[in-house]
Amino acid sequence: MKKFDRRQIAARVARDIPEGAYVNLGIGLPTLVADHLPRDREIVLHSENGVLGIGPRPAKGMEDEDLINAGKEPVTLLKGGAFFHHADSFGMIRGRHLDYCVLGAFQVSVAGDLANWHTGAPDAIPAVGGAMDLAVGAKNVLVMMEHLTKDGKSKIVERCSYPLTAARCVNRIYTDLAVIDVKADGLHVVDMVEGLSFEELQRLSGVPLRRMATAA
Amino acid sequence: MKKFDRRQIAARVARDIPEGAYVNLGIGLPTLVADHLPRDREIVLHSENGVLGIGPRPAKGMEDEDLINAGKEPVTLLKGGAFFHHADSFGMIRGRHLDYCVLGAFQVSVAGDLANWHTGAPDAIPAVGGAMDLAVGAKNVLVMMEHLTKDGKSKIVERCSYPLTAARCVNRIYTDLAVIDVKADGLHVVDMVEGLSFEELQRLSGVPLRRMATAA
Amino acid sequence: MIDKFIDTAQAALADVPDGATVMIGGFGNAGMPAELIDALVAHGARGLTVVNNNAGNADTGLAALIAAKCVRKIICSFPRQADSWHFDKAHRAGELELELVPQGTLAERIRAAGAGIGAFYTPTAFGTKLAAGKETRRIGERDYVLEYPIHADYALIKADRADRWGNLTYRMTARNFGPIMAAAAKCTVAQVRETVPLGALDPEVVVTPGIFVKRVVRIAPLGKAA
Amino acid sequence: MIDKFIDTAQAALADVPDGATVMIGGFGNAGMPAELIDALVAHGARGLTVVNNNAGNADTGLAALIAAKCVRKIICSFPRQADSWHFDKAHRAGELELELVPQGTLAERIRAAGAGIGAFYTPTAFGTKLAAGKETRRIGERDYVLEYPIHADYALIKADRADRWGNLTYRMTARNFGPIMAAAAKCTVAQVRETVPLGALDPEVVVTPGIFVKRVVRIAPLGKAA
Repeated sequence: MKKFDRRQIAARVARDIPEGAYVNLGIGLPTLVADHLPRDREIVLHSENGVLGIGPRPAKGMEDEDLINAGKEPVTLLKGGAFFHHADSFGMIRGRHLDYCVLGAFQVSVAGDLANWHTGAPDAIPAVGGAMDLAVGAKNVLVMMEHLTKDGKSKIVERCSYPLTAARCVNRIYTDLAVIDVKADGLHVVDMVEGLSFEELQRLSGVPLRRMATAA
Repeated sequence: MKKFDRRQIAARVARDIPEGAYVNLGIGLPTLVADHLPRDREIVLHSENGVLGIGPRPAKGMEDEDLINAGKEPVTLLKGGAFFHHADSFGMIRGRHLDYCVLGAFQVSVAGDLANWHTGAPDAIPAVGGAMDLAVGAKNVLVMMEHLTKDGKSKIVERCSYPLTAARCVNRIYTDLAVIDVKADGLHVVDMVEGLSFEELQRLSGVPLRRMATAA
Repeated sequence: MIDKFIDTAQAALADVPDGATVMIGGFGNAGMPAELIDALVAHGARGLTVVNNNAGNADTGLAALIAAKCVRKIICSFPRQADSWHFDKAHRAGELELELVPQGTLAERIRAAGAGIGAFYTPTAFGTKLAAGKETRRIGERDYVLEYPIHADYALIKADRADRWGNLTYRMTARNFGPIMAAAAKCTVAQVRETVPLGALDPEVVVTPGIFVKRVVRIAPLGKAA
Repeated sequence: MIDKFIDTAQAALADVPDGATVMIGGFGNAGMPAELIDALVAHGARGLTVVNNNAGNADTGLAALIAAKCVRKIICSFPRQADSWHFDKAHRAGELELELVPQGTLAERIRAAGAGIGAFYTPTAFGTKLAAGKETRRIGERDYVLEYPIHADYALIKADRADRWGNLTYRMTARNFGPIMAAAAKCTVAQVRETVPLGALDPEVVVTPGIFVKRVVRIAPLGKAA
């Protein structure tokens, strides 16, 4: 079996984003998706801090501290971009105007519950940022994560043990092993990495999976 | 006794608007106040349809149908003016950012209740516009009206018989006979027209009035 | 390529079904999408719920839509005017339902729909006929009325300039309801005076980002070729 | 004559009392009113409640305000960062209260304060720890949490250009919380890169109208004379 690396997961997500989509890429891993969006599709990237139409990273020395994304990294603006304030930006999110958001996760449950903001450790100081707004607001919530924790436990779980970001919000999960849809009747495997059998994926995941009739 | 005409009432209101005030002038009679604002004071006029910094009426032939006030009359814009949308405009009103609004009225009660949008006639089709927002939102609600109805009844009443615009909202009443403050302990006469005695004003008004120690 | 330009007002409204809720921008003539309204009258969808500040004036625009018996209900703040005779007649005949809403509450309910707010408490109209039967609540030292968002299937608005992504600017007080209606409708159609190449609109100056706009029709000002 | 220009950051904040609620704009360095925060540290008011997206980074700005023990409580969405050590220390020591709010709810609560909304229902955080103990309501097919406005005594924001009426423009993503904080505070103080004569700002392009701004301080960019 050949696990996907982070770049490959990002590329797999990017493949699913259609022309004309309005998309928010979460901080961290999901930011990688931007590098893999097909160049022949116009896709409009949103960031919570009040911008639509984010372009590639600026060249070294061309950074502008007034032009950043939600991860506080310098970005550029494409032609057709626009700026707005935070309430308008989150109105866009909450008001279901974003077609997709891509988020990292600690855990996703079989019902599509998402845990990605807080480990629940008693001494941790939690930070939530825009995660709860995106999870509840985007039309399609895509999650990118490693399939297993460092000690080999499935991050896809019957019930999240970490504090929830939002309930029943995830539409599709992209991991280093598979692509899985969250549907009303359970988890459907859309895609697997080369050399991985459905039975092995089922064993590793520890929650009931279904085979998709045809891969996407 | 020399009753004030409409222009004189407007001029009396204008006298009370201080330098730097943000002011909304209601449709109709209150619009006259604009013509009487002292030229040595900078006062910023707001209109519900998304504009601050309204200037004088445009010269004949210079009207622009995209630049109007809430009464749908052509206006001009002063240097320092700004445009914004309806939700922002009413956020300004409701959020208590306007120092003054000047409204017409059918009736004002001794408690400062205002009735100015609906006669209550069973077959009337009512229209409310921004009256309720202004009455509830402006820091100071000034009312301009004739003191008496056509058949000689006081428009200042114990209790409004017309449907309310807002309760306990009026701060000061300007009529063709007097200027009256609405306070927690009742109505205080600030000013009267020449030749009118307090006793006569009291008789015409039909509700308890108090004399102000010194006129404004 | 994203291209929201569409050739005619007719084509832009071809899929409006009977019974749709349609927001119509404008305050007076400023920002009124006259040609889109004409196209809606010609299109002929029936049983519409219309959201507008007024209820039509004289014989054109929204008044013509009412006269053509396309409208079942109007949600507005200021229906009665000297020349609102088509509304007056249809309403008195019981053919046209009226939901009267204070102007600021109307704007905020539209804004709430676009921003995903489920409901909000406003001080406006507390203790008045227009709050009769509505839930109220005292918060701090003020009384409030609970109000719900107004969502729409279509928004017909008039802007000034647009690019092919649907970014819009407005002209003076013609901005009025346009930006909030654009965000509150599933399908926002903007008529504009001018279309410009992508990148021609300053990103600081875009008032309605294209995310809120589905279709853009250029309507040449009178006397200019389309 | 209306003139909101004031010479120094110190003078603009001279009346901030102990115990005030102070909103501070900015997201990252973009829109952070660094010189106003420095002046607030120097001013020395204690027991402040601070509203900001974060809880300070490294040793300057809001972090310095915390280190100087001026802050009693922080309302923010993202306190914990690699370099939020002053916040971490004070919070763990029990000297600094934290109210953690999802970023969109933070923005909407600030916006609600400026717009006179008494409370609103948001779907964000429903069913999570951050809604624990809060009132909820099902509206249509969605569940919502009731949230209240955040009002402030002062807002310290950074804008780009200003005229003497206090009209403001911003620069790119430095706009972020500025416009909504300006409307939510009793006294809004803006530091700007440039002051311009009245009439120099296009009325279509003003983002924060002067009605929301009480004081404007020009802070010359580094390397330029004040």
